[in-house]
Amino acid sequence: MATTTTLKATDTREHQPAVWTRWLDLSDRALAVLLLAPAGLLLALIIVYPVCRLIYTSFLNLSLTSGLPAEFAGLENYRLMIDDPVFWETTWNTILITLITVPGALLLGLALALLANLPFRTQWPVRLSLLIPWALPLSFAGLIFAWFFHSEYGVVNDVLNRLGFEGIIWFNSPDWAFAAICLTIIWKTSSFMALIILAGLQTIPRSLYEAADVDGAGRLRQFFEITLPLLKPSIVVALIFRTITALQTFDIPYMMTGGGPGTSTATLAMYIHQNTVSFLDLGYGSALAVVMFALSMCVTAVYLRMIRTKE
Amino acid sequence: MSTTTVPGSASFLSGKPLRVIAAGILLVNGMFPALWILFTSLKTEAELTAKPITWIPHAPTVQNYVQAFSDQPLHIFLFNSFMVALLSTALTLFVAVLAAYALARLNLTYRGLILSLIIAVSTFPLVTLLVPLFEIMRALNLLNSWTALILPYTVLSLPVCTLMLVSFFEGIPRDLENAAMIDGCTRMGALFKVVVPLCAPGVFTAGILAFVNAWDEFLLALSFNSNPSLRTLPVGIQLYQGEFAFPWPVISAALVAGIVPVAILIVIFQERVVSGLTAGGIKG
Amino acid sequence: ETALNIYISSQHQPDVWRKALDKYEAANPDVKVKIETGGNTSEAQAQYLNTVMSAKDTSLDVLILDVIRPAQFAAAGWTSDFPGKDMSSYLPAYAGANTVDGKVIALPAFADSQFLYYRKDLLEKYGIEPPKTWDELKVAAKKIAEGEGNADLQGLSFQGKAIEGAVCTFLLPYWSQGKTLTDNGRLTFDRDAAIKSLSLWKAFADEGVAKKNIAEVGTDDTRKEFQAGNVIFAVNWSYAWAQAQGKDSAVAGKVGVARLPAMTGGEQATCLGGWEWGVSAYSQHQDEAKKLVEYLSSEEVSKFMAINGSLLPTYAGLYQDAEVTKSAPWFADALQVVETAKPRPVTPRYNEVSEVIRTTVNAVLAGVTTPEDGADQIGARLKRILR
Amino acid sequence: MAGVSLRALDKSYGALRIVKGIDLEIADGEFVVFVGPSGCGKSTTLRMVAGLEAITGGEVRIGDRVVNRLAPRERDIAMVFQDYALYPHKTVRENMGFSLKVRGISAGEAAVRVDEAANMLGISHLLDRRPGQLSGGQRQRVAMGRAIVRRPQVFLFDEPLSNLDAKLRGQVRTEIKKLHQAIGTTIIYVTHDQVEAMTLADRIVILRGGEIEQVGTPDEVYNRPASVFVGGFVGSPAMNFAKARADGGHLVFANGDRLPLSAIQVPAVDGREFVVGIRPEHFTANASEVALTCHVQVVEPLGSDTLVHFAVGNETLTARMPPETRVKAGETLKIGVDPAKIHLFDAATERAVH
Amino acid sequence: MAGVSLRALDKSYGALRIVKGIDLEIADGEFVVFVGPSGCGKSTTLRMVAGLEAITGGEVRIGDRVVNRLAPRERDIAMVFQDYALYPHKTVRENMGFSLKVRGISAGEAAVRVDEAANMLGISHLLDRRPGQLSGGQRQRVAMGRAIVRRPQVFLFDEPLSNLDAKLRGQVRTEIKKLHQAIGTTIIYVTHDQVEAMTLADRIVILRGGEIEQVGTPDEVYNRPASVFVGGFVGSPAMNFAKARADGGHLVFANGDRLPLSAIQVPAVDGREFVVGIRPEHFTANASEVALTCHVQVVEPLGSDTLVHFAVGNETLTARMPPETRVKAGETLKIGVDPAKIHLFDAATERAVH
Ligand SMILES: Nc1ncnc2c1ncn2[C@@H]1O[C@H](COP(=O)(O)OP(=O)(O)OP(=O)(O)O)[C@@H](O)[C@H]1O
Ligand SMILES: Nc1ncnc2c1ncn2[C@@H]1O[C@H](COP(=O)(O)OP(=O)(O)OP(=O)(O)O)[C@@H](O)[C@H]1O
Ligand SMILES: [Mg+2]
Ligand SMILES: [Mg+2]
Repeated sequence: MATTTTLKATDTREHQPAVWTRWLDLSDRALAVLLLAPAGLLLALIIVYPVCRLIYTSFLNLSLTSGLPAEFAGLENYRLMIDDPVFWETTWNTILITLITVPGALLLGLALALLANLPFRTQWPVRLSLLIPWALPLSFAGLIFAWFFHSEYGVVNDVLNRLGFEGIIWFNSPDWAFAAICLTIIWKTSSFMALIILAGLQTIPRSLYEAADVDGAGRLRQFFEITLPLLKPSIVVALIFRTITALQTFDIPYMMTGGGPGTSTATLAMYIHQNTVSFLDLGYGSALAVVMFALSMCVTAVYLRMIRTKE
Repeated sequence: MSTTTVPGSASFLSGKPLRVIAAGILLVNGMFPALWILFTSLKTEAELTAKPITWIPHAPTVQNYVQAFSDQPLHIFLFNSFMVALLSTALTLFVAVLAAYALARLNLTYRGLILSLIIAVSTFPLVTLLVPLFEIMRALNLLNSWTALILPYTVLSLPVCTLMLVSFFEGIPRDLENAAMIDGCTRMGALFKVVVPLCAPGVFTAGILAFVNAWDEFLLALSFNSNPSLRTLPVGIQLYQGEFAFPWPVISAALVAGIVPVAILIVIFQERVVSGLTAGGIKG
Repeated sequence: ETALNIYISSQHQPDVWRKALDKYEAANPDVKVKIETGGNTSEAQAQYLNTVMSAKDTSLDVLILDVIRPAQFAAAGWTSDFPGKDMSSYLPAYAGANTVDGKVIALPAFADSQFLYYRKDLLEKYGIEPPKTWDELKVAAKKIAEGEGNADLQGLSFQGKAIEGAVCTFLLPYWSQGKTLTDNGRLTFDRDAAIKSLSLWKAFADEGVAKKNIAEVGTDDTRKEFQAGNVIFAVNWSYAWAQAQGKDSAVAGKVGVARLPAMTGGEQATCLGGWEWGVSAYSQHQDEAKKLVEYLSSEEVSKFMAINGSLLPTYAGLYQDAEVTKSAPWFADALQVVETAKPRPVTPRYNEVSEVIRTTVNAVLAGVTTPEDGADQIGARLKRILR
Repeated sequence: MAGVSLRALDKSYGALRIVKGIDLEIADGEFVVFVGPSGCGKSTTLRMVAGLEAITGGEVRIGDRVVNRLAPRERDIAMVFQDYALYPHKTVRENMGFSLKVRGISAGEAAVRVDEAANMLGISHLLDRRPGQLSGGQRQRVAMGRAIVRRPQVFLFDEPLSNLDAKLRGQVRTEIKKLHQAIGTTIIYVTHDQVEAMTLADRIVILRGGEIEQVGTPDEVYNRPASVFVGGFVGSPAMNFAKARADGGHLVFANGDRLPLSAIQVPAVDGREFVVGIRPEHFTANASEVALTCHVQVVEPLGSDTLVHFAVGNETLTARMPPETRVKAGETLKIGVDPAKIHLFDAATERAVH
Repeated sequence: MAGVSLRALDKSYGALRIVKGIDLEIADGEFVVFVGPSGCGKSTTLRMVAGLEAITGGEVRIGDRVVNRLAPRERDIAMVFQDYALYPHKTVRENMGFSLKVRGISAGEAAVRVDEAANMLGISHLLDRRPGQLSGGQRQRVAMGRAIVRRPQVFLFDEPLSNLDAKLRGQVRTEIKKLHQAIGTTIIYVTHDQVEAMTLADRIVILRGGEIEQVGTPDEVYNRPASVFVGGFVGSPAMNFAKARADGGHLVFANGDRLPLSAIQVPAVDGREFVVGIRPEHFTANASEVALTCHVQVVEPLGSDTLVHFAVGNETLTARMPPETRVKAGETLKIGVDPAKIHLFDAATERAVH
């Protein structure tokens, strides 16, 4: 154990921090400005100008197929939306997809994260299977699942048949098509949720579970009383971005059904894409985008309030 | 943190059977589609339309891979994707770490507002910003360069990474950072030498998110880099199809070739992220 | 020295075009042409060009355009026209497809159209001639299916998915009744013809001649199934030929092509495809670019591409050309088909027209809408678009 | 309530054997205090009893059940953790009430018990704060409170008072004693504080490197230490040790000072080597006939006592003297020893000689 | 090296004022110990000196610089945190060497210093472990080691020894004292341990609710406590207090026992109310003429001493008696008091009366 070594009395002045690093000890405010600057600059460069252009365009009557020059149209584009049934249908579809897939992905993601957090001896297959769905490019995920749900060559119907059920012609019915899309989205995005939640799970100290165990809390109780509250920040982050991306749902329905049958599975983002890229009606497309942005902002605001009440 | 073996509560309910079931669920959920693509890539087109459908290829062939690599310069696509994703991930993490630290630790007055702004940015669908972005890239003379993709990809992942890191940084006891500052670190030193390593699982996750976001992106890559030698994988894979033809087996082979590097990367990195690091540092 | 940038979609064999361009460069030493390739599908290509052209980018001089796009590009002011260009030497349908408001917007690059592919062996086995009408086809299909007793053998495969091909699906019987959709950009929609057209297809599915899931069948699905030997008759574009005769094909040597059938009492019609050459309005070398386009759409190049790239020529005469038929013997049969091909409506808002038709066709085939409602919807929505 | 018994209890981390076959029977209602040097395995043993650490070998019984494979919550124990392990997202009240809520005790009853415990620990005014807003000592008291609101079969306390000031510690100690007397629950208590160990324990267990060195009542452990280690470990300031050799009925120290062996009643062959243990309080200033010659090195006035550190030969000894003692560093003087209070250990085995 | 001075130092959390205008001059090389009840603001004050907590009011000087606005690293201090704050991802060696590495000290030199400190603290064998694999006391020693490998201008120690056993604590305490004597660095030290406070301090600062109650040498604080609070806080077991009234040259206790005022040399008007403070060690078993009648309630043998808790009227007092004392709970007896050792406080102000 302790031996009696005495520290030598060397009274050399210690190396002081070099003078040139003084600026690193800025006041909080100056430091904050400095730290936020790169993010701010990037966002300004890549987003602010384009967005201003977008908002400006939304007030123009600018359809490249009309052959007419752009002219200021005030709120005309926004007014048009009101009696555009496709706008309402796609918006409704978008909201429905959001309402179904966000909680769905959250639950599946949470479950996957909890499973993946079990003490496996070899970790990598678990991590890998958690990440693969996320690493599959979105557009191809749509194609692959369209194929899975194919009524003849799809593996889903194959499994159904093997289990003794009749195969379903998924894309012949709006409801089944919608279901197939939602399932695909949930599968694809749950790994994003799981990833964020898993990272959150790993920062919860084990000693808290020990304390709860001694306190008599069972697994379920521990989950609700410790895991979930401590995961809240991670979950909110995941939810915010999942919701925003859900509102922007595009690739998967685009690839799986192209919005069909009819327009029954088309989303707002698809409609925007159609108007801007396909119909070249930039004015109207921009107005739609602005509406979608407003929608996302509302949702974000709600979530942010959730974060704030935490403090 | 219960990644090491098994004391206390962990040992009783997460016994072997549960772990086996869990592993099964995870593997099927995650791997099935990937495996399906792998199997497809080994099938001939004829087998694809055979009925009833086959799961495991009857006569596996590597022909599709040969074709995938000979029809298009797949290795160039892979290299471009990899570099662009890697660089933009590095940039994203750097910028996000700085911003997240400011938001998590500096008691800013407008914290809520800044957070909202950062999130607001990600609520614009990229499609709608394509043309102005193209103009910016052209003005900066960046068209047909990695940078043209790295910058927007960084912005694409920045909000989610920042927000995530904020919540992680808030979970690190301030005293650890304090100790580092007493030990002679600047705030930034404390951030990079203590806080960031301690948040490794979070930083890793953020990195994966950024990487995959960049790895997957199609639209910008298609629009900004028309030079064939700068094409990324998602754009490249589209080239296997014709106006009408969609050769699934070859495309599957290309997809497999695209997934494998990411998978390897994940496997390598996850070994490095030792979880459970925050144990024992602090009383409380 | 002028450097021209020419945009080709990479599915269109840029390496073969390169050879044609090399010749041009040899003949015009002061011009250097660079090929730029982009997204493969018509859609990816449109996506790319939309971005570049919206940004008024000057980097592209010559563009290859899907046959449905010239009107749209002209309206957006993205292309320069060819004043006074005489289009009569081309296949007649291309004059219509490339002329908007009397202005020639683009010149044909190569031709394409939909054909009726059929199983020569089966038809011979049952002693059936290629059908001239859809009704005949139905009868023939049923007869063969019964005879073969193969549950997997479909009578007819066509495109019911909500893709561009579905527009042609709709137009084939519609045109066959002698009706047009637009005339000089004005709507000439005929509700009854539309109902008949939609009912025809729906009946195929309902009667089991086509698959129940026809609403999820895309162009390449048709090809694959035909190639796998699961289909007696198929509606498809020319690209399917080479593959159906390829070594992976189960039907190599058993394939015949014919004109698409007509409605009973109507005339046979088919859908025109193919691609066109346009000159970017933002090009800084207008004259050189136009000169290049003239060359690229010349008979010489058309023949070169037919021989070396198996692309259908845009000049009627080339279909009988000995050199051409030597390398692609089936072109001899193709002429009669291509000659009856009609262009889809030429309007700047074609994309919207297309969207309306294809989603409706898809909805009708999926059983979500009746043919009558579908026709009404098409009528109403087209009216709004083309007002 | 129930007793606890440890049988051949073993714990290894990989190749590192931390706890080496501990055997101990703790009677129902007994108050057992574990002491031992830092890192000797006290917390580990406690955690094995609690079920938080997998048992490598041996068995733990609580009452008449072998609990080796039971989950902590099935063992009906309460524990104060050395590092507190408070729930950061719960208020102090919620932290303390959690176990009651979990066990389905009515909110009213729970509130009463929490208030009672908070009162006793002097943290009533902190009930609505979160752990992050508390000082070290306050956190420790919350951890303590969380354990005592329960009425388990066994209490496990891991240094529950180490961050408290002397006054508060005295108070809480008294409260714990009262609590034990009132409800008679079995308690296993780890501490480094001599006073706590001596006053609270029915029996003290001295651990050393994962093994039990001695088990006994406080009196036994203090007055009849089984080994040099125990002698040196129990008591503050620690017992002094000096080498000596038996020689002609006397113990002869290195500096030549002699102590008559007769007074110690230990028969010793001449030449046998001993370690002589003398507690600091058994030195006296007035040098009687039995005395050591010593050089004063450091004098530490503690207020209530004065510690005099002095050298005998090249060994440093410490004497506890009355506060009014006026000796100075550097002096040489004779310090008296009561031969009856001397402990003798065999120099080779370091075990006590009786 | 440098002194530290605190001028009107203030700290509030929102409306909660935690530190209330502390004024203190600490000379260069002085060893100052802060004591005070849990939650009184000791850690907070230390953290303000370190620059870890924003200063709400007043100023801190180190040497002749006002450091209010300097970053911690520029203040050239080392600190041991109450909650250790070890870097969980670094080994013990890296934890200890980190500050040296950051300050650009060569690896060789750093290794020497780390080994030296580890040796002194008895943790040489743990250098390659991570904090998660250490026991509580081991972690505390690592935290201690991390501070002392540096040679800063000022050391700040926040209860650095609270998790160590008595023996080790004594050793490390001695080492700290030696360290201080050798290098003479200014030290501010927070502790709850009486012995540490008394033996280490040049001056002791007693804090109470964010204010300084008394500053003085250990001797002053122990023998001339300025108030009931200080008297009760310093010393273990704590000073006893009993109410008494001056009456005819005597102090009359509640139970009627009388003490001659003459011995105390305090002039007192009849009827004045006092709080009488008597330290446990100033009671004697043999009842002289000055004695209190008392009922023994609890007897606690500590080994080195025996604590006798007894009631005088309805107040409970504690006497420290020699271990051989044989009194039993329930007895009534007379316990002598040395009147010269008595402390008198005004009953109303609770300040000492001289
Ligand atoms: N963030 C905070 N918000 C509100 N009150 C706080 C906060 N942090 C500390 N306090 C309070 O400030 C007071 C002083 O705390 P400090 O840690 O300085 O006490 P201390 O004297 O070190 O006590 P101990 O001896 O228990 O460690 C305590 O009452 C504590 O509850
Ligand atoms: N995960 C681990 N891996 C390896 N050794 C460990 C681990 N955890 C603890 N130890 C070691 O086990 C020994 C016993 O630890 P334990 O916590 O039981 O000590 P303790 O007696 O409670 O000490 P203290 O009084 O300092 O709290 C220590 O030496 C410690 O270093
Ligand atoms: Mg311990
Ligand atoms: Mg403190």
